[in-house]
Amino acid sequence: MKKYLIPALSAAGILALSAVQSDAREYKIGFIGPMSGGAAQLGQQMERGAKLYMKLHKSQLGGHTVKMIVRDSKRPGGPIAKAAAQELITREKVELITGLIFSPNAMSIAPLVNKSKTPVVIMNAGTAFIPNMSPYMVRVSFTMWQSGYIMGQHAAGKLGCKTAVSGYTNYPPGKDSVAAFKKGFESSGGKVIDAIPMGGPAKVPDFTPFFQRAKSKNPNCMYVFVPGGNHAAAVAKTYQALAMRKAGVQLIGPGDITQSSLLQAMGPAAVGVVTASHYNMFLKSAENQAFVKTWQAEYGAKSVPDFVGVGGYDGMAAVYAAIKAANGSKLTADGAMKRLKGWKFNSPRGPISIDPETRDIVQNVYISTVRQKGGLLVQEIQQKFEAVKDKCKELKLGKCGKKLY
Amino acid sequence: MSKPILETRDLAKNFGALAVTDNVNFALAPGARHAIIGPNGAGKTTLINLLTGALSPSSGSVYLAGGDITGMAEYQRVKNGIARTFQINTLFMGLSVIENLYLAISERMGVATSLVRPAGKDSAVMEEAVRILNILKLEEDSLTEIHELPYGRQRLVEIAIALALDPKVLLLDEPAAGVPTTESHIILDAVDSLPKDIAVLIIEHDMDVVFRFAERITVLVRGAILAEGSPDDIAANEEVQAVYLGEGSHD
Amino acid sequence: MSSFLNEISTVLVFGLAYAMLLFIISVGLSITMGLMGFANLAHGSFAMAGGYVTVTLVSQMNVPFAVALLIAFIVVAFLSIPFERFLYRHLYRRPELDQVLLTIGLVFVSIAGVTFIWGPDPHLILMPEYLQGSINLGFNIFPKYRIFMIVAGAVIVAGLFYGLERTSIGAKIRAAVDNRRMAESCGINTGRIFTWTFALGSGMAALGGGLGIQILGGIKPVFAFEYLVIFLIVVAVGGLGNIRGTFFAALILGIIDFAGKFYFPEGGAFVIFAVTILVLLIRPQGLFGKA
Amino acid sequence: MTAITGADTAATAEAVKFLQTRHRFHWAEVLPWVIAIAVFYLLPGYRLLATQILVMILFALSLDLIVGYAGIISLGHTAFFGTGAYITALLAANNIPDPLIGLVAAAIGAAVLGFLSGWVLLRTAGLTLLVLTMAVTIMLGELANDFDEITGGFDGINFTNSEIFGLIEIDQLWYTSSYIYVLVVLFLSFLLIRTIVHAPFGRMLIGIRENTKRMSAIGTPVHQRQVLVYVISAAIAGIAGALWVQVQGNVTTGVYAFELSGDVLIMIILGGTGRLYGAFIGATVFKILESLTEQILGTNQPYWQLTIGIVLILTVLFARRGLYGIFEDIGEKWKDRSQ
Repeated sequence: MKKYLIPALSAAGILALSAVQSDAREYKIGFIGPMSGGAAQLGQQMERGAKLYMKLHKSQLGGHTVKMIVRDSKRPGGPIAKAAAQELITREKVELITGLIFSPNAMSIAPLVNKSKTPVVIMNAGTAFIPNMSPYMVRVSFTMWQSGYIMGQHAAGKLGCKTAVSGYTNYPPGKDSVAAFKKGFESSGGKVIDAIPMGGPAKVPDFTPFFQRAKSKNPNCMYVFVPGGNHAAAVAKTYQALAMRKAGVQLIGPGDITQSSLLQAMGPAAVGVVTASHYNMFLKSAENQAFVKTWQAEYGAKSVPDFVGVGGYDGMAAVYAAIKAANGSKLTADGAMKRLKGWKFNSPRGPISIDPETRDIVQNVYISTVRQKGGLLVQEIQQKFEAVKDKCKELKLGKCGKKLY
Repeated sequence: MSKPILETRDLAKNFGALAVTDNVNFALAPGARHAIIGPNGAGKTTLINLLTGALSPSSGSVYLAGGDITGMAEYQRVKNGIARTFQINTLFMGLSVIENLYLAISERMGVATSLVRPAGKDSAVMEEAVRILNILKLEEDSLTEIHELPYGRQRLVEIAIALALDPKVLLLDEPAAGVPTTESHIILDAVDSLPKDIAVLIIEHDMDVVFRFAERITVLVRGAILAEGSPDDIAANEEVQAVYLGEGSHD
Repeated sequence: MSSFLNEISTVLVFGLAYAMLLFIISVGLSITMGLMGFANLAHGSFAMAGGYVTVTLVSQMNVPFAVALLIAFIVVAFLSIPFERFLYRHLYRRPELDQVLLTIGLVFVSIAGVTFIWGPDPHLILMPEYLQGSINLGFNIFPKYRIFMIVAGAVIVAGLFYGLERTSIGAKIRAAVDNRRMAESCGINTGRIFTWTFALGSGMAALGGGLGIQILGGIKPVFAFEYLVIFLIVVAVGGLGNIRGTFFAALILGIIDFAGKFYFPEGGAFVIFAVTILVLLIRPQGLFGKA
Repeated sequence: MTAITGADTAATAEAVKFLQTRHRFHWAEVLPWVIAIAVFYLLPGYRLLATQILVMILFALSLDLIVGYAGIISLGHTAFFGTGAYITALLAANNIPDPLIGLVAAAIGAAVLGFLSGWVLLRTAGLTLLVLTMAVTIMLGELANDFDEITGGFDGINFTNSEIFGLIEIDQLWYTSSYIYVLVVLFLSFLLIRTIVHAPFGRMLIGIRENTKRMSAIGTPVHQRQVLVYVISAAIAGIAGALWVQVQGNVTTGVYAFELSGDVLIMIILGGTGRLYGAFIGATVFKILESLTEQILGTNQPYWQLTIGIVLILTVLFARRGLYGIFEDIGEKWKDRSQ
């Protein structure tokens, strides 16, 4: 008799346990990012940001849990990310997709999520028109126009540049960024005299011929967009090697070229570079200082968060908000969008919100300069623009003014 | 002598400053049994290559049945009736004997580019392949891959392929080269039994072979013709003896 | 006028520096292919090995840059000997396809190996003082390193030509490239010549790998694959086994590549391939190759 | 079987019979298709991977025609794959979304490119040919990047196919109809390729592979024939490229990636060249190994490169006829034992 008792009891125990957990739901979400290859460092930043938020806010969901399945998008192109999304949706049955470093990654999955009605929270990809491709996409990172347009105005104004040359990695965010810069720069009286495409994002080229060409045009400013990571590290080096500062050319760009996590490695080459960005680790706010501190407690003093890490952190905050709103029931695209339109959050980068019209981010943009301070490089904030919306959609330029699904 | 089937006029080939073929005027009669002899480096194989079109001449011309074929590509010359064997076996080593023949015959019969019907279903090609196998007594080795055959048998396949092309002119480049003397009679018997309407030009080192086979002999020295005539004339020619036979004894 | 001079001198100096690098790395590949008839796609891996040896010596052991280059040359040259003896030699008479695949396999393994040891990111080195900054040549200003690259390249080229044209071992190598059978019948031990030539070529590649760190934006695992195409192009355009041809091919392609990117940044990367196709269609054996 | 006059000895009769029956189907040839159908029902979560494998098999088959049969080594076969892909995508993006028209156009376009490039490139051989095929592919990739107004550049073109015969949608989420569509195209293409290689044309290709010098000496215009098979192979590669992008709904310049040329060459070597089923085995093993390595060992370290590198080296040194060769040997041994 006894030997039947134990299994019977434990079976009852399992029943009882599952009864308790029946209202505690596990939400499976998919995370797509470059976890290998040349951009692995970016994938790691984003994942760290997301996981840090998850760790700090475990209790926020009232017993529900989140399981994040990470898939590698490897290269900046679309197809691998799209395949990853397909498998996440059909094989892993995830209820939401997030991550997405490169713009083509995000663009390629739009038709899939439109069909499966899977909500997407974009943690990085900055090409302006992306949210127009799907009604189920929300972006918490940035748009290239936010930094590019403001940098253009600032260059023509405060920096006093009359002429500029732009150099960009030849893919959507690059074109976006230089278009934004041109618009801002020329609307404030400057003139862009040359725009140099500097190869694709797949591998880091030798920038020398392109920078040398820029130098030969004798501009006051050179505006450079390259994706973060290895590309960014090479920009300052080339600028210095060709003695362009001595030749009177000021290097400016979006925050991608002074990524906080790479700044120290760039060395003295980066001193004096002026960028426009929604985040760098040197922001003085209490939220940010606490954020950097927890980050380093978690990942070691050698690791510092940059705009990609913050994108991951804030993105996960949005995901949690949507899950909390679903409260135990299935996470639907409509439900998630309803919650996230107009969502507000006190981010390490300052207050952010999602524009309910465009499902795109509204945030502060900071102009900063790299300075040497006690053997370390820091970014000094010169100017702050508050609650900046995406200019491209405001002006309804090209694809920014169209519904693309 | 009737109108020649194959003829060269002032044929010359230079490799840099070196004249390998030096103004050769040479004619091959229909159905002839003709040999070219000469010491090593006399340019015999080069002459064959010029005749087949594997090489193009520096100057001069080649005529087949009276028509100028100097500018004609090698494969076109084959289709017009010139077949050859190689001094060093040049066969499809990984294929069986019957498939070696199949390739030659399907090309000759113009079915080699047929895309649909299975190869084995073409009875005309198959029958011709079997016929050639029978002529050269290669039946037992039909399905043997070439690289598994002894060298002597491989030499027979060289001749079989050439024969399968139904040539008017057959150029044999040292057909018994590399074959042990005890087995060379098999090759020579095969050469002897070649159809009489084919003009055969043979390059050979072995004087016994030459005198057994040839009705006419051309002696080539340093790319130029030294003498030409019947076997008896050549045997009696003092110049030939001095230049060729004297040197030949080194071999 | 002065801006014209400025542009021309820019293209020539930067192009020449790149050309020297291309030659130093490619010449070994050319010899391997011409002399041994071996399609060694793993040549870039030997160059990469040289780069990593240099990085490690300079950054972690504070060895002077020039000494590190010399050590990289010697280490890789010796390391390459067992590859030739125990792996490549078996494939000399095998079809090109087998050679291509074996060496692609080696490339993959080498990429994986260096990633395990050094990680996926590019490694740069701090150049010695005398190579930092730029130099004013009167008509234009250039980074010192590019000028150094040209001078170092010229010295190496001169040494190589002298060695091949004026020494007995050079004569033997040339004989073996021209006609292996003839060389063997003259009593030259071609097996040993192969080994030493292979080691020399790999060592040169390693030297190039070290010199290229600064020019190619650091040394990284994908180096072995990314630059292979350009090395192969240099060899093919120059003519297999032809050292003079390799030199001129490197010169032409190096300068054209820089000029293409400088003048047509939107389409510059494809100029070099178009030139290659054009040259090889007119002369399939390469500029200086034998027909 | 037709009787052949003169095949009187046992040996010739056997040889004739062998040639007459060689093209017949063996029962084991049904296996790949049974497996493909089983995968569809049993592993629905893996249909995307399976679809990719099917396309790669077709691509590998096209390459096997020139490498395994005609002995032309190319490191630039993505030139045709990519061209087929772009033609299909551009048609679909410009109001000709019918997938079947896309396939035909891709085949024709790739064939034209095959003719133009083959006519000039195939005058060369060996290393020069290797470099030229590679250069053409990379150049096309660069051109596609440069003309980004047409090709969409790095981010490519997104497009929608219309329904097949106006009925069946090529489904990009669940890969039901997509899988079947690709399987059917592969099956039909395979029948075509199988017929070609067993026809005199296929035997002629083997002759060119074995000995071009001898081929000229039996009257074969070698260059013309090489161009012809190059064109056929290009057309099939074009179809593979078209399928690849049709089931994805987008195309990027990645379809011209030189690495893909290397991968597909590795697939047929791994499987065994010049034997059709080598392409099936090679492509399947390659893609599964790739996927497994990533899933088990992770992608943060280059385990995949290490795996494939070692597999390649071992194949070249110890299994020159590829995995299919190993199966053949086992089959032979088994036969010997049972006799």
